[in-house]
Amino acid sequence: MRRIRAEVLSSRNQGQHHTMTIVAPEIAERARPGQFLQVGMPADRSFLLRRPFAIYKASRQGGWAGTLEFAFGPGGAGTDWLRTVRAHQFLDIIGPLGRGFATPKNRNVCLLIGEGYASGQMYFLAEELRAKGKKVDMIIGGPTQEAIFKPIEGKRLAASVTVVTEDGSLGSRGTIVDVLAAMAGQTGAEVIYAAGTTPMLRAVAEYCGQQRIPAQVAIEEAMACGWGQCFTCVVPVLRKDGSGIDHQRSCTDGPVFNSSRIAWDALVPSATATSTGSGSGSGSEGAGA
Amino acid sequence: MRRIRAEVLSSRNQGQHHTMTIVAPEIAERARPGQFLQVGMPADRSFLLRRPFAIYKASRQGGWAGTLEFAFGPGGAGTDWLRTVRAHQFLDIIGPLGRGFATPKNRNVCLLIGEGYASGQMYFLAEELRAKGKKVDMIIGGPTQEAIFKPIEGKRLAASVTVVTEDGSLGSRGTIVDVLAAMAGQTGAEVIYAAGTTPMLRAVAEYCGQQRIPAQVAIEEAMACGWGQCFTCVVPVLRKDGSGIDHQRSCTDGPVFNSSRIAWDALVPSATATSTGSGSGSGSEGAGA
Amino acid sequence: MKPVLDVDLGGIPLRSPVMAASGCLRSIRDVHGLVDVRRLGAIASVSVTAQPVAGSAGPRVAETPSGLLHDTGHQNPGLDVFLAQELPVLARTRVPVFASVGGATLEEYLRVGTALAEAPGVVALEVNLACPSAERGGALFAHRSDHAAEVVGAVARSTRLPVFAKLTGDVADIVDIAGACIQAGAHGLTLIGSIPGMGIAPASRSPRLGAVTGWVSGPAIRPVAVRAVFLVSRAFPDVPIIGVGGVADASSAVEFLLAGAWAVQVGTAMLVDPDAPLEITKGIIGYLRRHKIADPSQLRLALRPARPAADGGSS
Amino acid sequence: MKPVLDVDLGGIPLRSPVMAASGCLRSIRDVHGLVDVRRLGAIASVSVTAQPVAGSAGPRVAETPSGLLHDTGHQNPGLDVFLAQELPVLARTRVPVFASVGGATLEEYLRVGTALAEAPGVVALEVNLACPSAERGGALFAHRSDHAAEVVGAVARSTRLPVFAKLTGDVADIVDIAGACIQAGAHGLTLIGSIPGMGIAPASRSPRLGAVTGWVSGPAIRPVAVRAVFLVSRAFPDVPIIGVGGVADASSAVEFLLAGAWAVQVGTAMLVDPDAPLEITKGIIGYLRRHKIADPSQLRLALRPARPAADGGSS
Ligand SMILES: Cc1cc2nc3c(=O)[nH]c(=O)nc-3n(C[C@H](O)[C@H](O)[C@H](O)COP(=O)(O)OP(=O)(O)OC[C@H]3O[C@@H](n4cnc5c(N)ncnc54)[C@H](O)[C@@H]3O)c2cc1C
Ligand SMILES: Cc1cc2nc3c(=O)[nH]c(=O)nc-3n(C[C@H](O)[C@H](O)[C@H](O)COP(=O)(O)OP(=O)(O)OC[C@H]3O[C@@H](n4cnc5c(N)ncnc54)[C@H](O)[C@@H]3O)c2cc1C
Ligand SMILES: Cc1cc2nc3c(=O)[nH]c(=O)nc-3n(C[C@H](O)[C@H](O)[C@H](O)COP(=O)(O)O)c2cc1C
Ligand SMILES: Cc1cc2nc3c(=O)[nH]c(=O)nc-3n(C[C@H](O)[C@H](O)[C@H](O)COP(=O)(O)O)c2cc1C
Ligand code: FES
Ligand code: FES
Repeated sequence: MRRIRAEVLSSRNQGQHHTMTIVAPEIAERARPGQFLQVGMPADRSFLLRRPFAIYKASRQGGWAGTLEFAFGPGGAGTDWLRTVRAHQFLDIIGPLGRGFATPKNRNVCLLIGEGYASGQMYFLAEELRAKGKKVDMIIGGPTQEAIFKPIEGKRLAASVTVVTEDGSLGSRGTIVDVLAAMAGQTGAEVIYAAGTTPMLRAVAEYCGQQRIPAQVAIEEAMACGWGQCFTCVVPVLRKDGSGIDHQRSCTDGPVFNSSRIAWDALVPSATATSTGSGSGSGSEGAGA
Repeated sequence: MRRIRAEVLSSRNQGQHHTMTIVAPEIAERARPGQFLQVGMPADRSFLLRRPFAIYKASRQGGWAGTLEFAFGPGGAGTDWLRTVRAHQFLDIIGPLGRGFATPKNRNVCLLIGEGYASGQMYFLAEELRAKGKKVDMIIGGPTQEAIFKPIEGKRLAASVTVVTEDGSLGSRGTIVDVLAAMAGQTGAEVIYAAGTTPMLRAVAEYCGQQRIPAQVAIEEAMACGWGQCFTCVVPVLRKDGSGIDHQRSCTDGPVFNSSRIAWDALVPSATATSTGSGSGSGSEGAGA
Repeated sequence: MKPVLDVDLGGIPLRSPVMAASGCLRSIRDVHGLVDVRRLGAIASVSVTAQPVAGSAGPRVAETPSGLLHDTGHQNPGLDVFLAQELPVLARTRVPVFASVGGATLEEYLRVGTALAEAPGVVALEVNLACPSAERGGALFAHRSDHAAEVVGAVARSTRLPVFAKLTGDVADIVDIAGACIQAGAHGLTLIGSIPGMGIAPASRSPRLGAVTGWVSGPAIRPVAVRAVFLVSRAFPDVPIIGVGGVADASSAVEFLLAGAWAVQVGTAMLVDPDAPLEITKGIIGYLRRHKIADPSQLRLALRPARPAADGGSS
Repeated sequence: MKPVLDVDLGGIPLRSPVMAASGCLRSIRDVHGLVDVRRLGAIASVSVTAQPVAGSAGPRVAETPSGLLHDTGHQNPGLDVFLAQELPVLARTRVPVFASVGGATLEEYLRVGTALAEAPGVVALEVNLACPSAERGGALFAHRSDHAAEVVGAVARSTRLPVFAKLTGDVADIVDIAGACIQAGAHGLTLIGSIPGMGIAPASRSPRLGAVTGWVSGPAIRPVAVRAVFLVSRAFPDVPIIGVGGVADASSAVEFLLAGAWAVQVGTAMLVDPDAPLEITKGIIGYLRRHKIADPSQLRLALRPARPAADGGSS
């Protein structure tokens, strides 16, 4: 983990998304799919926190050796600023952060799921899995065609890519969850990886739990530091002995978690069932709404 | 008084100083020497307040008709940002604000004193006085040659210009106060105008008081609004009946004050005499140091 | 659906929930061309005392991160001049005036309050409890529930106009103090005044304000103010609350309304941007329309639980 | 003149006045390559309770203007795990540890305090009084001078280590509470913890934190903290005060030292910028050199009056 001043090589708008390539050999060297960067905001702003972005490409050889790419969708003040940063300016970067996706030893058929910009890190993962000789299929989705991030990359990397949009503007109409069972069956998925919104991840986790397919999900939680110090980025994780939950740091113990370990009820309501309520602690002042 | 979105025509570094020309016909039309602008800061910064700058030029005819100029020296966060604003970008401007310098009816020999960037508004005043047929002489000063703002403008506008720098790098070595008595005598000044740091203004006021020369000084006080609402920008002014002081708004009742009206002891320590102490109110909590 | 902006603060109808905060819109004759005053829901006047107050020495304002540090030392022209010269100008705008009552003693509050309550244009009194008590070594009335309630109760009993108690944010238990004021007869609460603070300039090594310490306002204090509104409105859902402290845009105004405020006041943001109240008003309309909410008062009931409970909050 | 950085907090020598604030440097094994921990004057540990605390539901952090709103619900591993696993890692850095003591009852504070005081590497206890009392309906100990003093006194009597009382900024009279703690046996004070706040997201209409309300830290609260340090240090000039709340750069650290702090802690700024403590340390050295001041403790006496008094402040 390093903090560097990284030169921006290119900064490109691509529809709804924006991609940035930065020179960061120390980080590119070691970065793994699922890991992320913390990008510093400029001084004198009213917003202080670094913004976390998943690494979408880390080039270790060839003309782009030593560069990293990340991508982001429409957002708030921080990403608005980031969009104005031009080539040859510098970013304040900490990375690579967190634990990436684990690659299975004995499972060779992988289904990768990416929603919106989160497809980016799935392309990175696809590349790594392919290099290890795994079979990779993908589902990528989003509300509209605009929200689908670089489907062409998926086509290049995966045996099959299923695109779904809620409005049907690209691929088939529907959600990732709608096509999940069919695609898992069709591809014979032995392991599933997913990144995207938390409700989608929960739905994937529930399906994988029923089907006993191991799944790894990349969680996005608001975070203050990103490097393990503040315990603000926690995810509720079931204790192994079943005695309750622990709050683990998604920045350091995650952001990738084994989906069966997450105490989903304490994180996000279920789309399919009525929530059994939150099992986690209450406010510091008993001021709950 | 108007609030406008003003296009920047030019933004120029000139040594220590920076000058900006903006398109503001509504304001240029009415602006008078001594008046100022309140320049809005960009959104999302940690610093909120507009920055006040004296108007240094207001062009009403010719090729530059409808433009305004202001100038600033080295400063803090706000001026640092302002320096980065380029031609064809826009500034959020309120102006013209405050009361400008009054022009005497029966006094025809004027001595104008400007320190650092504050010379700018004196050139504007010189132009106006000249147009009214007055004789204008100037003293302009600052710590170093770098701090002297556009002495050439003074030469163009005034019968004589005396330049003083503390290190002697331009003009004679010394301070404005050092040459004041000599220049006032030499030019036969009937009225004195001054803008610059408060200790200098006080020294000018004391000299003018002794010599019974009427003087008008432009005070710079920290201000929240600039348009008369908050009473944060006040200057202690002696009541006419001698019964004490009133706090008048420098943004609206000033920034130009008759120097004999100001309760200087409550504003700034005297350089020449020991202060008789502040006559004004105390802290809101009795927490005085 | 076309949302309306009208609100009713328990019998005080306002055409908009966006008011000018006390001490931040003092000189209507100088706003010409900058603020369309008639679009304001109401104007809270500067806090008035019985005698004129010259106020504190400058500097009176400094910047803090996302805030202002200020102290005017309660400068005001005193009751007589205010009634004769300043209030009539406010009243002429036809915008409802909340007359702010200051004081150093119970007697002074009473005297000022009863006089202001009689004046034309005044629809309510706002009792500014962030005043130092002359009889208690400068302790602020707002700092103790008994002191606050005593003043508010006396003023409320002396007039038929509704009385709002304006509290400060620097107290351990604002619900307790608010409750005491309501019990004593307050019609509503204004939450919160600025919070105490201080700044020192390293270069000069001196306090940034002439008054040494002062008051912090602006967006920096917004989370403190939102919490105060939330806690008090949960405890007293039927009592009109005016939220104030860092309202800077429509989104922050909506934050207060969701927290439980019946209306909001804008101070610092208007000083910086005279259009702020109008922009906020327009933005609230837009928000109501997008969220299909009929009027601002509905927002008080529209707060959802925090994630992950019930119907989720990440939308 | 070459200034030195060493400070002495009344018998506790530190090599630098810049410390890590409690709860903001919790996992030394994860700082490798980011923070040169050995350049810190001291590290305040996270507040430890007798039993493990799972803490509050997420989200646990949100932005406020120039600040953070956070609530971890006091998540900590509990005394036993802290002593066995976390404290030894802190101690191994050789940086003096201020062990932060939490609790919900007097007995818990005492039990945790005495155990931490025995542990290697701990040079002082910092009693975090921003904990809700289990016996008083969740009122914070820091909110009343008698409650605060009771806890601090008991812990101080139970150990020979110096005890710092860490107070909150949301009190009407911090000098009163500080005085009670000193009287009860506090060696020093840490001023201040975060201040309570809340945020609501208009888009989702839900509180920004899982805990609904939380704590504001960062530059936004700096003026509140500087004032607390100033008032308390004026009242108790011989009592070591650690200033905390929005220290973000050398200039803000110097602001606290001029206000009367003997040392400062950095929390939020370090989370955002791991180099902050080191940059601040370098900047203090530069400031001392430029102002020809021998060491940080001299700054306590270097505050000048506000303008316009005496020697002027506009330089
Ligand atoms: C591990 C991880 C990886 C991520 N990868 C990507 C990515 O590759 N591309 C991308 O576009 N986004 C990604 N996100 C989300 C990204 O961090 C937010 O889009 C971004 O922080 C929004 O900042 P903003 O200033 O534009 O929005 P604002 O709404 O102004 O942000 C306000 C605060 O909330 C936080 N925040 C807002 N949205 C999120 C979110 N979804 N998750 C966590 N914190 C949030 C911000 O960091 C900031 O602290 C990732 C988040 C995490 C935790
Ligand atoms: C009526 C008037 C006319 C002025 N004319 C000019 C001019 O023509 N050229 C010029 O360079 N400067 C002028 N000043 C001073 C100018 O306002 C400050 O230089 C500027 O505000 C500094 O902003 P900053 O962000 O760079 O500094 P910072 O130190 O970051 O400012 C912090 C705060 O202090 C205020 N402040 C700082 N210095 C001053 C000051 N000297 N007077 C009042 N407020 C101050 C700022 O406005 C801001 O609110 C004038 C001030 C006034 C009141
Ligand atoms: C310059 C100034 C003067 C103020 N004067 C008063 C006053 O006279 N009476 C009062 O109750 N509040 C006064 N306030 C406090 C405001 O009414 C308001 O409560 C506070 O500033 C927080 O709101 P804001 O963040 O929108 O400014 C004043 C605030 C400022 C900035
Ligand atoms: C994430 C986080 C966790 C904290 N945990 C503790 C804690 O356990 N005990 C404590 O006394 N203070 C805790 N604090 C408060 C800080 O120690 C500090 O007093 C406060 O954040 C103000 O300083 P800052 O503005 O530099 O962050 C915590 C602050 C943050 C941001
Ligand atoms: S963000 Fe600080 S521990 Fe994860
Ligand atoms: S700056 Fe607000 S009244 Fe002058």
